[in-house]
Amino acid sequence: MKDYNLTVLSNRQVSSRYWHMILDSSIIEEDIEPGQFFNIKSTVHQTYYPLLRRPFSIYLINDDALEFLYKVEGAGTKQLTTYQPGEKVNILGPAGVPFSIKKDCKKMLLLARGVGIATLAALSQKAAQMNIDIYAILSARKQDDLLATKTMEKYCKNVYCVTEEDGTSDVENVREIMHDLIETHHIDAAYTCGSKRLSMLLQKMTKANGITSQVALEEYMACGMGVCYSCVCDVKRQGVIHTVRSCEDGPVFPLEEVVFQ
Amino acid sequence: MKDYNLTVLSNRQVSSRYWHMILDSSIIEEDIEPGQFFNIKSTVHQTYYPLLRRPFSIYLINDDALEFLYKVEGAGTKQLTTYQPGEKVNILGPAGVPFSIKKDCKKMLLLARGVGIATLAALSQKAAQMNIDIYAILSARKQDDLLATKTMEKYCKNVYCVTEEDGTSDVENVREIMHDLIETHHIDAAYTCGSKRLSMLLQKMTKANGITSQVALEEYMACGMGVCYSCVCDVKRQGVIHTVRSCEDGPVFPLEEVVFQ
Amino acid sequence: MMKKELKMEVDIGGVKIANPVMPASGAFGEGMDTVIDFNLLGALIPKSITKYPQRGNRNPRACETKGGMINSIGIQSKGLNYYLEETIPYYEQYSAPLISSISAESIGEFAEMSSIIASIPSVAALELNISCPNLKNNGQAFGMSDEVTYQLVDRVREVTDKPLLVKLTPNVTDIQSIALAAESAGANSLVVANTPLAMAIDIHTRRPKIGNIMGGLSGPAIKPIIVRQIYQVREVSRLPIIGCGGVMTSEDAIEMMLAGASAVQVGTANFVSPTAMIDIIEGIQTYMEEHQLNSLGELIGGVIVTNQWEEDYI
Amino acid sequence: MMKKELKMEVDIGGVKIANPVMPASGAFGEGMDTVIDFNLLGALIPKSITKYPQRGNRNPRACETKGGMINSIGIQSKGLNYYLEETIPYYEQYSAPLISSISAESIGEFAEMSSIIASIPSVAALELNISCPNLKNNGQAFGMSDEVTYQLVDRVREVTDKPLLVKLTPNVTDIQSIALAAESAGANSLVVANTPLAMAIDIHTRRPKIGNIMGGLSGPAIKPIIVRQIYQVREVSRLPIIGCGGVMTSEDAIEMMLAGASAVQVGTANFVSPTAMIDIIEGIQTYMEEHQLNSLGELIGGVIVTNQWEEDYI
Ligand SMILES: Cc1cc2nc3c(=O)[nH]c(=O)nc-3n(C[C@H](O)[C@H](O)[C@H](O)COP(=O)(O)OP(=O)(O)OC[C@H]3O[C@@H](n4cnc5c(N)ncnc54)[C@H](O)[C@@H]3O)c2cc1C
Ligand SMILES: Cc1cc2nc3c(=O)[nH]c(=O)nc-3n(C[C@H](O)[C@H](O)[C@H](O)COP(=O)(O)OP(=O)(O)OC[C@H]3O[C@@H](n4cnc5c(N)ncnc54)[C@H](O)[C@@H]3O)c2cc1C
Ligand SMILES: Cc1cc2nc3c(=O)[nH]c(=O)nc-3n(C[C@H](O)[C@H](O)[C@H](O)COP(=O)(O)O)c2cc1C
Ligand SMILES: Cc1cc2nc3c(=O)[nH]c(=O)nc-3n(C[C@H](O)[C@H](O)[C@H](O)COP(=O)(O)O)c2cc1C
Ligand code: FES
Ligand code: FES
Repeated sequence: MKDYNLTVLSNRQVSSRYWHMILDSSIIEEDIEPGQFFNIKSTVHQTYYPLLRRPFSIYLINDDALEFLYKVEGAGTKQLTTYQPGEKVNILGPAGVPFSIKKDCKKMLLLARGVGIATLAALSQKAAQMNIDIYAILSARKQDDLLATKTMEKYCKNVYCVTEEDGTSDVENVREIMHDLIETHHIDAAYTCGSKRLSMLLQKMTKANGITSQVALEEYMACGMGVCYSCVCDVKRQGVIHTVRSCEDGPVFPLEEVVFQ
Repeated sequence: MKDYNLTVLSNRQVSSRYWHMILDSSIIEEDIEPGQFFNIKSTVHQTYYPLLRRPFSIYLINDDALEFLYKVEGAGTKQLTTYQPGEKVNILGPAGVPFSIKKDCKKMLLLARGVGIATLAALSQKAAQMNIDIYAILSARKQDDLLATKTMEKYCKNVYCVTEEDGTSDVENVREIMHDLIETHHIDAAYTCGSKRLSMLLQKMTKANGITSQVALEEYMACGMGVCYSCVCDVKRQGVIHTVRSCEDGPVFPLEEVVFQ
Repeated sequence: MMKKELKMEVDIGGVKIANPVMPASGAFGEGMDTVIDFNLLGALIPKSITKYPQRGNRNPRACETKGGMINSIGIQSKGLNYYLEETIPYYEQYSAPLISSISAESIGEFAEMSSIIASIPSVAALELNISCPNLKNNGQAFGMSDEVTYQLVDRVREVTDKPLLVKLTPNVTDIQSIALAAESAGANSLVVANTPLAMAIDIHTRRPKIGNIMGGLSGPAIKPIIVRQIYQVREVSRLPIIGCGGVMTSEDAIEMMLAGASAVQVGTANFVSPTAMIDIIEGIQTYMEEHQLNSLGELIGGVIVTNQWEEDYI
Repeated sequence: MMKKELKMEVDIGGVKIANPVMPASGAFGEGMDTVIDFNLLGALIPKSITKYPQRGNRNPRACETKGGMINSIGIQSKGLNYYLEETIPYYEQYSAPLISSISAESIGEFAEMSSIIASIPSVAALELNISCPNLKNNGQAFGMSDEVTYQLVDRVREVTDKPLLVKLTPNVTDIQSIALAAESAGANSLVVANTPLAMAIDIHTRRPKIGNIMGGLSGPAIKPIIVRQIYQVREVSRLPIIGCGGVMTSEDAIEMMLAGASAVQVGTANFVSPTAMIDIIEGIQTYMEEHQLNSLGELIGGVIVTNQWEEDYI
């Protein structure tokens, strides 16, 4: 993890609420892995508004380009949209524990919701390079919020999209899709991000089926460097609950360990 | 005085430290007079940085255009430079007591320093329309800071420029120029803005020569509407010192009344 | 569908006001009457008045800080006579109730001034500024001691039946004890609060940025401190609270009401945007519509503090 | 021309530090070692340690405010044993002196922990966090009473000769009396201060933005309050002061030094920019060069408060 000033290559709106930013990452020598994140300074000015950095998962990693997909929520992401190509953006990272993929993994299941799709897109990119068959379920409120479906379709064997708009995103329906997938294919590993409810569902189903699974959490972060203990979550290891930092000890955790409150 | 959102017609750098902003003032129905000022919101965003508005004198007033000449000092004026033509800027005014010109005034003397030149330029514009002969002494640190000399030359009979750079701006030299002017012409009124030292000099000389004179003060303002009492200065009237608000009771005062500390 | 009529009315200790937004003393005045319609405000509060005319503190009297400003005006005032002859009659032209803010040098002077001002029919209530950090040495104020607060409010209570708003200082270890002292001495409502004492230094001239060295910090920076103090006062006192400190938007006003305030005062925001108070009133109205609230009573003190937390994501 | 060698050294009550910039406890840690060189810092202060491991407060633990942030971490800690076995040895790899911040539930526990930690040779000094507003009910802290402060520091003084930094709370009516209590009980320096107690409410969920309801306000918003308190403490105490609260830039650090601080601690700024402390050190150096200062002694307490004011314009 280091403090980098990267040049913006492109920063464009891709749907009503989502933007896509590409940075020139050629100066970064460290490895960057799916599941890791960068803590981005959303303003170049000394306005201290917003005060803190904003964490964003890696969406895609190419040779010299680092991509983020972000939803415009409040002041920070609004500011992010103002960066123009050529400007420098200050980012801190890569931070956190990435997803891990077992060498013998053949088929994986991805379950993402909302901005969580961005996080799992990076994973699908890597898994595809490892020739893993990927089955992805993408959930969002509206069709328009189903970002990165193109990217996912490129890397995945099958992509299932569910939305509230279409009345397909309820837990019951998602459970059925997953059930079918697990029945049909021999799923080696499952990954999720973006929804507590779906994470709990996946936790139950993977446990029942003995599938290794990981979750990328999105807790509120102040420092993103493991020093402030703002971003904690509870994990249970050998029967003991530990309160751990999602920025340093996560954001990716074995799904079975996470205690959802 | 009202709260207006005016459209920026132009906002350009005119010297190393000065900028010139022109606003479409066609919606303003109130009279705007030289010596008055507007309290400008330097940022459109809710960053509260800087928090307060910034007061600027009227530089030129044309039919539907209001012009300001401003020096880039700190955060507020830096922000001001970011306004693009077409954008709206929120201004509050016209505020304060303007310069007054006696009907029978034939010849006037202007003594301005730094940004004070902008303030007296407005006056010269009006006085020229009244066919008054204007003699102006403009003082600044550097030649490059002698803004609006073109404008002044248009309206004035004679413009004397003095600077530290040329070693001509010391009080002694300015006193001599003024002395000569007062000796040569029958000066009816004198006006000054931008320098305490020069104001004190003018105060002495106009008193000695029985010339009516006015000064536009630039005290630190928080509200610019006469409610907070941040911007006070002392004036002596009939032997009694009054602490008055420069935004509401000024910024223009009879020079002989002002008590310089 | 018929638009519901929204009740923005609140009672602030015997004064019924049409809406919960009023100016903070010292940050409002006649100069604003061309910019906003004073009759739209919940109440009108001119700058604190002193018995005798006084010039106030030396310049500079205000400076900016990050997210706030410091002022040390020192209550420049034209004195009680001018107030009776000019200020009160001026405000009589408006229908919004007039609340007179009083600043004094001693408890006796507070009582004396209160008795005179309260006797004017058009004065709806008195606000006792026992918290001005500028007047006394090192920021000492009457409101820093619960005993002094009790004695002061008690003495003023003796001379008038008009509603008494007591404006507390935030510069105390235990605002609850001060609030209780004011309440038991007969205050009708509590203004929480005045300004935290603050200082700034120009690193190039090495001079304090305020002529009086220290002054009161106002603006958005202090809001979280004030919200906390409103919540703390609400825990111990049943008096209506008027939140004051850092209200810039309707969201800020609503936040203070949720913490326990019945109304809010707006100071620094007027300087940033003289229409701020009107915008805040409208914003509260919109919020009430969106959240289908019939009266502000459903908002005041409505913060939910339980062990149950909303799930942050589904 | 030869570049003058700048003396950035200061003595903070028995600990000589190479420069006046160090982290604020709780806003610094091992995770930053890939971003900045710890040896460039004046001192190293890890998060306050408690005797037993504790989980800290419930989420959310931090939120932003205008110009600041509120936190209520609640001193999540791995306990004293872990600290002795892991934390201290980790910091031993650095040459910058290690200052251990201690948080405890009672005066006895403060003394017990201090005695153990002070006995480790690599610990240069202790910082007593008597001001954490999160631990006790309603933000009560040891440092809110001058008597308790005296007793606490006095007891710790008995068990160690190592320099004692006492971190005061800003949430008091009279910080001077607390400072004097700490001084007369044997403190070697005073950290002015910890965080003002604060609160924020989400107006849509109606929930406090902090799980613990209230928390400490930090960041640029509080700097003017802290500068004032440094100035006040300096008026009565001759102990070295370490300014803490809202230092984001070298200008802020210099301002605090002019007010009376010998050094500064940097907290929230590390989150905004992890290189902030290094930038601040360099900025102070540049300022010293520009103002031709030979040592920081020429800066500390150098604010000019006279009746003479610079002319604001010539
Ligand atoms: C590890 C991680 C990875 C993330 N990856 C992505 C991503 O790839 N794309 C994306 O669109 N979003 C992502 N997020 C969420 C993103 O950080 C927030 O949406 C963003 O910070 C909102 O900032 P804002 O100022 O626009 O909104 P605000 O108005 O500040 O907040 C809106 C919402 O965002 C949350 N939030 C605000 N600040 C933070 C913070 N510092 N840490 C965590 N949550 C915060 C708030 O709790 C609130 O619910 C990620 C979050 C984390 C922790
Ligand atoms: C009536 C009046 C008319 C003015 N007319 C002009 C003009 O026509 N052109 C021009 O360039 N400047 C003018 N000024 C000065 C101008 O207002 C300041 O230069 C400007 O506010 C600086 O803001 P800043 O944020 O850039 O700098 P800051 O970093 O905030 O301050 C730089 C300097 O400006 C002064 N200043 C800052 N804020 C204010 C304020 N609210 N009121 C008064 N002074 C302030 C400070 O004391 C400091 O000396 C006028 C000032 C007044 C009071
Ligand atoms: C310039 C100025 C003058 C003030 N004068 C007074 C005063 O005379 N009496 C008083 O009780 N409060 C006075 N205050 C404090 C305000 O009434 C209010 O308590 C404070 O500014 C906090 O509110 P805000 O953050 O909305 O400004 C003054 C504040 C400012 C900024
Ligand atoms: C996330 C966080 C955790 C903190 N933890 C501690 C702590 O454990 N002990 C302590 O004495 N102060 C703690 N503080 C307070 C800081 O040390 C410091 O006093 C405060 O943040 C003000 O400084 P700043 O404005 O530079 O952040 C913490 C502050 C923050 C923001
Ligand atoms: S965000 Fe600070 S420890 Fe994780
Ligand atoms: S600036 Fe507020 S009274 Fe003049």
